[in-house]
Amino acid sequence: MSFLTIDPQPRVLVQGITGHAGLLHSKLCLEYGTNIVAGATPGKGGQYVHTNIPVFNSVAEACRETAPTVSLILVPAPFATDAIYEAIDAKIPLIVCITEGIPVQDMLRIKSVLKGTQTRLIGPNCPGILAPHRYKIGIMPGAIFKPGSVGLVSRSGTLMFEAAWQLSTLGYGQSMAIGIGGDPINGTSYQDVLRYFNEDPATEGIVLIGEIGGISEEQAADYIRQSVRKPVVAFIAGQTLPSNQRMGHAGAIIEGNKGTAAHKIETLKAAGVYIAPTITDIGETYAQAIQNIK
Amino acid sequence: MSFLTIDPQPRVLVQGITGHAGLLHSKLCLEYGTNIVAGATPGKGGQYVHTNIPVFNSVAEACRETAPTVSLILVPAPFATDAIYEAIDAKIPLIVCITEGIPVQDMLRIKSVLKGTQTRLIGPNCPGILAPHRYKIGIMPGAIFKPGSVGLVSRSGTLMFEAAWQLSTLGYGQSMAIGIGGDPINGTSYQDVLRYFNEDPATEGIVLIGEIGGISEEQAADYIRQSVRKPVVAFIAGQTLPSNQRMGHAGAIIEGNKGTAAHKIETLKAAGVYIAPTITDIGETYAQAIQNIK
Amino acid sequence: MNLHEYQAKALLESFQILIPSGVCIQEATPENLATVKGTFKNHAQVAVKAQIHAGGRGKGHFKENGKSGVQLVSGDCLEKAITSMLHNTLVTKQTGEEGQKVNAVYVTEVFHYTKAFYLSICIDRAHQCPVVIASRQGGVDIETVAATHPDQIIRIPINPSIGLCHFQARAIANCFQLTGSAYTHCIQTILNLYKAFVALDATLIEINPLVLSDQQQIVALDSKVQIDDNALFRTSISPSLVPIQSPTPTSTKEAPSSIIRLDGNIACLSNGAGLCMATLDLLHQLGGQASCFIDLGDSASEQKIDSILDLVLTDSQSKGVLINVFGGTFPCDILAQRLIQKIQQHRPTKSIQVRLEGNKSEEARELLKTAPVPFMDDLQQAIQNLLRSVSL
Amino acid sequence: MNLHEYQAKALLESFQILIPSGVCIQEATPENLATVKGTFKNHAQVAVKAQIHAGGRGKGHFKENGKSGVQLVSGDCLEKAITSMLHNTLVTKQTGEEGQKVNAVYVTEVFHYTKAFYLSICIDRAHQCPVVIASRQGGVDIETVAATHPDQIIRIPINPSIGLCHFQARAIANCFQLTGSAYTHCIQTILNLYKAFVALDATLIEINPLVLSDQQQIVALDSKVQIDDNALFRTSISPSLVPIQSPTPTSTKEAPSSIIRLDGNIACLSNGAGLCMATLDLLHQLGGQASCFIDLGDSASEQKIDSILDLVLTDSQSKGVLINVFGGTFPCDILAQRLIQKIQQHRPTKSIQVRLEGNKSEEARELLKTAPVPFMDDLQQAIQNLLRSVSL
Repeated sequence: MSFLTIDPQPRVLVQGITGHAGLLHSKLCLEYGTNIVAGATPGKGGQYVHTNIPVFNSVAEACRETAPTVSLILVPAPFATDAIYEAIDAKIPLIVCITEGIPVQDMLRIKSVLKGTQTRLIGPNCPGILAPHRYKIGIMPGAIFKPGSVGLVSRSGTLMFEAAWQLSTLGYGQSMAIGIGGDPINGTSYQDVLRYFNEDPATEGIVLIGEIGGISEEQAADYIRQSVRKPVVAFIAGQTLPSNQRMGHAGAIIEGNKGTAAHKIETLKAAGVYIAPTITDIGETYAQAIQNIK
Repeated sequence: MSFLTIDPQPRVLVQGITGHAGLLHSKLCLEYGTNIVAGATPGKGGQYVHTNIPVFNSVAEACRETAPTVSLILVPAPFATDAIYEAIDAKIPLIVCITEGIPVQDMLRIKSVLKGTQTRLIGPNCPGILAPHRYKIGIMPGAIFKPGSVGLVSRSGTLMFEAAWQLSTLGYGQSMAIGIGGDPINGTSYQDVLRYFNEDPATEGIVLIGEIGGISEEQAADYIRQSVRKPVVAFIAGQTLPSNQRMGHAGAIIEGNKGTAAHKIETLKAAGVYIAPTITDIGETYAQAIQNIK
Repeated sequence: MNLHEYQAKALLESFQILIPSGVCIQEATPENLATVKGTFKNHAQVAVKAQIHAGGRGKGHFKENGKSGVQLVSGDCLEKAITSMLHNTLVTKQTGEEGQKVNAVYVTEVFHYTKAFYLSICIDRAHQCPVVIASRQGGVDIETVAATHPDQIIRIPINPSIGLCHFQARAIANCFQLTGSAYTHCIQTILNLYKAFVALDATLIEINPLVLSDQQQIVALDSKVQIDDNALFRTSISPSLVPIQSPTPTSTKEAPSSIIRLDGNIACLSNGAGLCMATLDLLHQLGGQASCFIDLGDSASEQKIDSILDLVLTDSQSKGVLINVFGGTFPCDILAQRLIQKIQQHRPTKSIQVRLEGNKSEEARELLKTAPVPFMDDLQQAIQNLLRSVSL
Repeated sequence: MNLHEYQAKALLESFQILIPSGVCIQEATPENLATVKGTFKNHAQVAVKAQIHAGGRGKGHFKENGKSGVQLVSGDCLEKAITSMLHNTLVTKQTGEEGQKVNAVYVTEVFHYTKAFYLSICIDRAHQCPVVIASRQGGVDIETVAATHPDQIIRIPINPSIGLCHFQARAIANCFQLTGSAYTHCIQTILNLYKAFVALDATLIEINPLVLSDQQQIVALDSKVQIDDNALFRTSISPSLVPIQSPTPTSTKEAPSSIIRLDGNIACLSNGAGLCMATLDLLHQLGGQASCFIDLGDSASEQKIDSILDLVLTDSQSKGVLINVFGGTFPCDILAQRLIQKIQQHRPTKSIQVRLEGNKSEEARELLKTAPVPFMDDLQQAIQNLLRSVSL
């Protein structure tokens, strides 16, 4: 992902650009300033959308003709797994998959295939990534983001928007906002993003938005404790809900008492993370954290 | 594989030790001086073979109790794929699979799984590896090998024996003999072994035994031209036979005129390799090659 | 998607996993009762089991008659047992006080066995792979075993590119301390179970207990199967297996615009699972209790918004309504517009607080200026207003 | 293992791949002929195709009557065409002069089509994955297309952990320049073909031509299927599909102890494919010609050695016998002992040269001291001795 730092304006391919979501969001991304170089939809090759964006039948053709460095996937769920494999096969360095509803066993296989490649997948079921006033590769409302030095990462889309809005309102712009997605298995973990923010010279502090279920916040806490030397603020949603119980006894055996909001908050605190107690305190908590180190 | 250089006496597990081939060859390996620490056969756990070699029900148990660094697989073909996966799962650094007759599609999957691991597979359908007067992890006749500085690598078992016998007879002992096996898809390529010999300080020259079919000798030639700085002698069997035609037109399209003995010899020559014209000239050709550089 | 016991067993049977014989009844018609009696005419006793999406049925009771959700009866009492369950409401440790309506009853043979094991396959999120969990202590609360005898539980991570290997199935059969034909049949059963897990796009298959029969065969005595909702578009499950009563939702993640019922008096309307949960958290932290919470999702249609507003504005359990939406793709102005119209239509007496931000929120603010509901900038303030008027 | 056309097609059909209707006949009985005539009674013409394991049948000829291996005939001439083929010997470019005996004839409809493509799946050894090869130039010699129009051939490597993806099937359908229902049916056919490749443990499936029918459907007009011999223990192929005549062996690798017939006069006996080939090479380089070569394999039983020695010592085509064995597991002394006994038994007049090395070769040397065959240390010398006596 480090190429995001050095590439000020990635070349973006939109898979599914001719669909409803594809047309809408590629237009919004263009308006935000994103350099969309091509679209791909099977059977629609030869068309142009948004005046001059060429559409290709396949990702391979789009790559040959336009050399994209990022693929934004906006295809419906039943076709998204294939779209991801197509982008991996074309050796696109970064895939941002917005699509919600990819079967979890597909994601297991995708993860296992990604291991042997140079491709990074962000998502699925995520709002995408945004570098304020530079580019938006996703579906977030661009207006709430401002340029600055906060690295923002979230599983939830709307909570990422909420956090960005609070930060921007208080004058804390963002270096980059990355939605990793809410699915049980996703391409990029908190830890991957934290590593990027930790090394990114444009990032001074980090805001991590989590929620109950799974143990990815606990894994993030481990990494923060060991490696992150920038202030981190976290908010965990679902504090008054029972932990996700979908996996029944078997899940409980695997995850134990991890996965509850209390356990996540405790682990993050122990790793030196500032905790925003409620949803309305995210901006304020960051303000305090960043004052502390100055 | 580099740990073979630093580990003078690997700890060997024999999978399938209680079968006919397992009992016979583990005994011969022991007699040669190999440090066999355990055997594994499902359902035979608790027994001992060859007086004091413990047998376990699973590789995992054998690893817990005896910490082997190499697994020698001598199980029948229908069970060999599972045996390889079991050894990979137990994170054994080196697997030497003697078994002949593993389905090629199993090997494709095994190769794809090996990519994400630290395990190296030698074989299948190979005679194994032998370090003269130190250890034998395979089924070769130990008496024909002598200690020395020739790195010997071969797809064919009997041709490896023939080459070792000629070399030993002429006084050129071997640093290590490695049989990579004759199957279309195998765990370790010539190139992998050449890299090892090229870096191994105990190896002064290399003898490569090839045969018609596939393009692995051509790939080896590429690597030799680019990277190997020790004299290499090669012999290619099947010079008067047509190239392997099993794959019909499709195979011809993929491999073109590669695969013939003539093409292999030409490519190897162009890479600076000394060619033994007939089977009886391997030792003599090596003698000339090694004289040349001295 | 949760499946009922009888549905799960029918699926497992199609993957060559042995199950006790059983018949499912959804109506106590004379024909159905005759079928059941015929099937079990040589059995001194049968088990009658209420089909709900919760555990603890044996120790649970029916609101209507106090009877248990699992009854062992002789042929004479079969009809009575069935009618004591069908269309009544079963309360167990896991259903909560409201219980679950029973729309199907499963009658099975009383199966004799010599040993009981635990076996499940689920997704390990931390290691990002399927995992098989097995214990030779089955038929009991496995979480207790995990806590008290962790050494009696084995977990086998599966490489999804290879699937479950024979050596892994052997490790489980060894854990169960089986030998001979039981060992072989157990391995085959485990391999079949993993095939079912993949083919059905399951997120969980739990067999508790998995038993060893007198004939040294491995039989799935009870089973729980969850299918990935995201895979239903391709899962070849007969439509008849789709649950006849909706499962208890425990997550807002899986079904956009799902409605979760709770015990309080404030209806919460939000978009996105994270924002829903965070809003609920804040409501609770400020002393409120939600009557329900509804996830509008990312791109609700006007029709859907209307039906949700109808529900919320007319709901008798809700004294107040809290709307907290952060528009990404979702346009706040449409919501404001529909809200204004629905308030005019229903003229609700409840207190309503609205906080909208993001996409088209300025337009929404303009629209709401003329409406009887205030547009709030501050969520805390909105909730406090609401709590004040609800407590009046 | 090579399958006959009719066997390959039956297998493909079981994977929902369309094939022209056809009937296979192994004996020209009145019943069989009636069946065929009945099946094609509405067809003005049918194709009668000799079933052998080699291509070029249409341009080939029968030794007995000069007719072609593929004949288009009307119903009247059907019987004549069938009997012109059955049990006769077909010579084609690929069979060599000796030809192949025809034990089965396949009668199929004459299929009308609008376009012909080439499609195959095989193993790419260099890249260690399955590869799909496709061309919109089908029904012709594909190697010529590859040489003259390489741009008209696409090769798609498949990740064996994922299998063939939909986007890859689309790329092929695009290469065929298909649209509409033909495009969709082509994609489904390709996905089914890959399923067959994996399920059958095939090493090659080649469809040439794959055609587009008048009804916009994709049909496999001719097909070649090779099954991995190593996988036969698990491949669920009906025993009736096992070839009724053994395939022309082109590799010594696959079948231990296989016997390859050649045109010369010296029988070569060796162990291991590599040593067999290298021995043959040296024989040729020194001016000799082999009559056959036999791979004893690594662990031949005494019985097997005996039967091979029986064959070699009594073979009328062989004037000389060259034995070159390097014992690894194989014990040279057993071979020496059996050879001595078999020479006593058959008292052959041919020249025999023996070179043994490796496992138990010292013991073998001792045994052969008393025998009428010399134990040679030098293979070159042994061959030269043999050539001298054979030429006498």
